[in-house]
Amino acid sequence: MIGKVIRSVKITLPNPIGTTNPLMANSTSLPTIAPEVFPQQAPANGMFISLGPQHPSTHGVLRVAITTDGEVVTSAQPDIGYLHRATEKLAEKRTYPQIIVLTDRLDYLAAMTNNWSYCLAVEKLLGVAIPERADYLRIIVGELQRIASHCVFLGTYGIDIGAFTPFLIAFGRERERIIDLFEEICGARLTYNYIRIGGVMADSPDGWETKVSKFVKEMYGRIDEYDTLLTYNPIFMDRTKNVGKMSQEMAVAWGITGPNLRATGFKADVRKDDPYGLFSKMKFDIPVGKQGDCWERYWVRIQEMRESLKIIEQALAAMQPGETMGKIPKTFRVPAGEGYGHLEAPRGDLGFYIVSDSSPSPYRMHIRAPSFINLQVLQVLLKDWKVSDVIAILGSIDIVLGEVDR
Amino acid sequence: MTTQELLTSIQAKFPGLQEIPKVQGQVRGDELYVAVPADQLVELCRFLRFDPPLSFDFLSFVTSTDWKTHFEVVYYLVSTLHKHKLVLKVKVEDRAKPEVPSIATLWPTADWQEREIFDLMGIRFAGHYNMRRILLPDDWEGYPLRKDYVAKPDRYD
Amino acid sequence: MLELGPLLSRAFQALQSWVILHGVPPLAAWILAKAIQVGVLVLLVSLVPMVLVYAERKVAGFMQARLGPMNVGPYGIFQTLADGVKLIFKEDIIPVGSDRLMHIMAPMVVVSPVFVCFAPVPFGKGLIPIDLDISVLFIFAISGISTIGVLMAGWGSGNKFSMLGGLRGAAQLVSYEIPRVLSVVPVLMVYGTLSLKSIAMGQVGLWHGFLPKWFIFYPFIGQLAFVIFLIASVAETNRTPFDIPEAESELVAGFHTEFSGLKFALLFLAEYAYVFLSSAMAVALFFGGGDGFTLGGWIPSWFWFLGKTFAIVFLFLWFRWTFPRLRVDQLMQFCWKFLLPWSIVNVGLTGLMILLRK
Amino acid sequence: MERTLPTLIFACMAILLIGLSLIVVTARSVFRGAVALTAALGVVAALFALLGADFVAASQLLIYVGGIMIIMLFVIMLSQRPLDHLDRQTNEQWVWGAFFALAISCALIMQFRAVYRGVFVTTVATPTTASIGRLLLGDMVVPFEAVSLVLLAALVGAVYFGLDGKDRT
Repeated sequence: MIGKVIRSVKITLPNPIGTTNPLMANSTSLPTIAPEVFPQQAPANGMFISLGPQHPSTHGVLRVAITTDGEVVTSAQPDIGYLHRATEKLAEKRTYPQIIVLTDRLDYLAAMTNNWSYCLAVEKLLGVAIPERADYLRIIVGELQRIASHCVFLGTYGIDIGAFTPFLIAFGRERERIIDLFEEICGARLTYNYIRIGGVMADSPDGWETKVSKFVKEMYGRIDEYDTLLTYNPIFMDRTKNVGKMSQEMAVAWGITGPNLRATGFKADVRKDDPYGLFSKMKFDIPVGKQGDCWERYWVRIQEMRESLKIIEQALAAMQPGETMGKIPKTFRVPAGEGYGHLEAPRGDLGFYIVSDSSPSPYRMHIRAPSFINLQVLQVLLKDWKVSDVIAILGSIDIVLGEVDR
Repeated sequence: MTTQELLTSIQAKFPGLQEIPKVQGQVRGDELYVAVPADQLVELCRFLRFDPPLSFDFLSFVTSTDWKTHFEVVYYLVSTLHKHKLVLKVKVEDRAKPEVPSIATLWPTADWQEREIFDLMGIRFAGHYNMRRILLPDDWEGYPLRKDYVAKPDRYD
Repeated sequence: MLELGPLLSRAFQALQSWVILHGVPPLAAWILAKAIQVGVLVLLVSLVPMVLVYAERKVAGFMQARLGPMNVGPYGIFQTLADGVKLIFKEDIIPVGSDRLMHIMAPMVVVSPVFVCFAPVPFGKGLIPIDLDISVLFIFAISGISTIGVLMAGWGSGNKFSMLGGLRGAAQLVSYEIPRVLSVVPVLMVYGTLSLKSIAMGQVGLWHGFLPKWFIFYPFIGQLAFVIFLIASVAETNRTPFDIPEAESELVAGFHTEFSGLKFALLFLAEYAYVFLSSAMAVALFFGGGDGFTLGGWIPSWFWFLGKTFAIVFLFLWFRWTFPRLRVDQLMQFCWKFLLPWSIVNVGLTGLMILLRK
Repeated sequence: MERTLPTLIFACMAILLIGLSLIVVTARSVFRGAVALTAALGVVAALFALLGADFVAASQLLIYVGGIMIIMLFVIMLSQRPLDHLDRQTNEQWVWGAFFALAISCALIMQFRAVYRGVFVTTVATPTTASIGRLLLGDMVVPFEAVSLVLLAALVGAVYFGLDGKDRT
C-alpha cells in the first residue's frame, strides 16, 4: 500500500458522460436506497457512538449518531438543528434589501454566492436588468469566493485526514488574500453584503483589478503546491481513494449537487445548464470524477479552483468601466407572484424560492440549501464503511452547518 | 420539451390535471406550473420520474406556503437529461390536520425536506418512514412558519 | 578540551572524597553520588521536552507560512515555560464515572519509565550515567511499560473515545515494537554487544579515510535498518502519520482526552521525551554516537551527539507536519506486511554479510 | 554491608510481590487486577535483575509486561466496562483456594528452607547474554526449537478459531 507511490502523476479522468443520461430513463424500478429508521438501541454485539455535537471533525454543531457492528457502521443518522436561526421566518418580517444580510449568515464560508443567489431570485421577480460591469464584478467575486471556500474545504479536509499543514497554507495564506481583496471592495471580511438587488454595492477601488489578476497568476502555482502537499500524497490517497463511493443514480436521487455530484462523473453545473449572469459568455470546463469516492470529491474541488481562475481571468479581461448599480429605488415593492433563482454555489445548487404578495417583504422565502440536501445522503453513504472512514466521508461532503440549519 | 408539450404529455396520462393559470399582474417563472390533487400525487410523480420522455429524475426542492386559508406544497422538478422543469403544487385545504402523501420513496432527497416542512409548517407526509421534527426540538409547540404562529418569549427574550 | 565527561567525573570524585573526609560513611556517600546523578538526569530529561515543544512549534510555524510563538520572550523562547506554569496551575479534573485510581496512576506509569530509559544512553565520552551490558534490550523493555500507562489512561477516563484511543494505542505499540526491535538486531550482530556505549564506540573511525564507520553506511542493511527503526519509532511515539491513538479528528484526543493540568503535562512530557530517546538511540546505533568523523578533535563528543540527535528529532517534526494520518487497518498492514518481513530479511542479510566476512 | 543491602532489597521486593499478588486475586475490578499482575511481573523482573540475571530480567519485562499483559489488558478493555469495578467478583471456592494456596506455599517454604539455609542474596555482575545465547543455540537447540514449534501451532490454532465461520475453509 505504501509501496505504490503515485507522485505528481496527473491523472486525467475521461468524461464518461456524453449526452446520454446515465439514469436509465426507461427503467421503472425504484431506487433501492430508501433509508431505514434509525434504531433506538445499539445492536446486540455493536456499539452506539454519538459523534458530536462537540467533536473536532463535524465542522460545526452536527451530531451523527452511529451504530456499529464491530468496526463497521450499520446505521448513521445525522442530527441537525443546533444552529437553527429561522432565517426563512425572519425574512418574512424584513424588507427585501434587509434580507441580504440574513443570507450572509447561511453559508458563512461563501457569503458572496448567497447574496448573489438571493438577488437573482428578487431580480427575477422585479424583472430588472443589471449593468454589465456589475455582472462581471459578481462573477469575479463569486469565483473568488468559490476558491476561498474550496481552500477552507482543502484545509479542513486535510485536518480530518490528519495533515495539519494544508489548513494553515490554504486557509491562512491564500484564503486570507482573497478575504483581503473582499475587504478592499466591500469593507467586510466574512459577511459581505456586497451583491445587492440590481447590481453590486460599490465599484471596485483603484488597482483592485490588477491585484486580483496578480493573485490569479500566483494562485495557479499555489494549487500545484496543494497537489504535491496533499492531493497526490500516497497516505492521503490511501485514506480517501475508493472510500465512500457514491453512484450517479444515488447522487441524483438524493438531490446531491455541486462537486459531490460531479465527482460521480455527472456533468451538471448550474453555470452551464441554466446560465445566470454572464456565464454563458465564459469558457470553462466542468471537472468530473469517475466513481464518486472521497478522493474524487476532493480532486474535483481542486480542479474547480483552476477553472474558477480561468473564469476570473476572462471576466477581468472583458470588464469595461461603467455603472455598477441598476435603476432601483431605495424602497420598492416587489410585484406579487413567485420566483426561483438559483446558482452554482461552492457547495452546490443554491436557490431561493420567493413568494411575494406585493408587500415590502416576501410572503414566503424558501432556501434550497445544498449543504442541507447533501448532508442527508450520509444516512446511506456511511453504511458499511469503517468507523475511521466516517470522518473521511463526512469531511468530503463539505457541509456548512450555518446553511444546513439556516 | 416545451412547457406545452410537457403539459400535453402529462394530460395524456392524467386528463384531470390542469396548468395553474398565470394571474394577471403577477410575476412567475417560465416553468410549467401544474396543480395536483393530493390523492394523485404519488401516481403522477411515479409517472414523471420514470416516463422516458419526461424522466424528471431530480427533485430540486420541496417547500410549502401558508396561504392563511390553505397550505400549498410546492415540488420543483428538473430533468437532468432533457433539462426541462416542472413545478407541482398541491393544495391542502384541511388546516387542522394537513396531510400530503410522501414521495420520499421516489426521490430520497425529499426525506429531510418533507421532515423540515412537517417541522416548520406542520404538514404531515403520509407514508414517510420517519416523520419527526428535524430542526426544532422534539417538544417544540406549534409550527413556526405558519402565518398564525405566535412566538412565545422564552427565557432568552 | 571541552569534553564534559572527564571534567564531571573528576569533580564528582573530588566531591565524594571531600564528603568521606568529613565523616560521612562511604555507603551514604555512594548513595548521595547516585542521587546527584539521578537528579541531573531527571532534570535534563524534563528540560528536553520543553526545548522540543518550542522546536516543534517553530518548525511547524515555518512549514505553515507563519511565525509560531513570538510573544513570550525574544522569539517566544519562554513560551513553553509559560505553558508549563499554566498547566501546573490548571484545575485537575477527574471525570465522574471514571476509574479514579487508574486515572491518577496512568500519567505516572507513562512518564516514569522514560527517566529510567535514559540511564544507559551514551551522551558523549564519559557521559554515560550507567553502562549496562544489555542497554539496548533494557531500553526496549522499560519503554514497553509506558504502553500499560496508555491502556490505563484509556480505561481510567471512562470515555469511549479514550477507550478506543487506548485500545488502538496498545495494538499499535505492541505491533510496532516487533519491527523496531528486529531492526536493531543487525546492529547487535555486527558489533556483537548489547551495550549502547560499546556499539557507539565500535563506530569510531573512517573507511578509506573519508567515510565514517557508522552503521548507516553499511551498504543496504544499514539504511534499511535505520529506515525501519525510524518508522517504527515514529509509530512508537504516537506521532503523525501514526498518531492514531490520539487522532484529534476522530477520537478528540484519544487516550489523553480527559486529562488536564499537570497530568496532561506529564503525558505530553513522556511523548517528547520518547521522541528524544528514540533519536538518541538512533544516533548511538546508526550514527556513531558522539563520533565526529574528521572534525572530531575540535568539537566535543557530547555536542556531536546532541547535534545529531536534534537532526533526527527534526525528522520527527518534519513527518508530523507534512503527512496525513493512516487508517488503523492500513497502519497494521504496513507493520505486519511491510516492516516486519523486511526487518527479518535484513537480519538474514546481515548474517550473510558476517559469514562472508569470515 | 554488601550482604545486607541486597538482602534488604530482596525482602522489600518479596513483600511487594506478595502484596501485589494478593491484589490480583482480591481486586474487584478485573482491570485493576490485571494491572496489579503486570506490576507483580515487573517486580519479578526486578528480582531477576537483583540476582544478576540481567538478560532474563529484561526479557521478562519485554515479553510479559510489554507483550502478554498488554494483550490481556486489551482483551479486558474490549470485554468490560469502566464501572465494572463496582461489581463484586464472587468466587464461592475462595476458602478452598486460599487453603490450598497456603498449604502449597508452606510446603515450598519448608522445602526451600532446608536447601537455602544461610544463603544470602548476592548480585553477580557478569553479563549473561552471550552464555544464554550459546546455551539456546548449542546444547538446548532441540528443546528451543520444539518450544517454538508448539507456539507456532498454538498461533495457527488461535487464528483458526478467531476466524468467522464463513472464512474457515
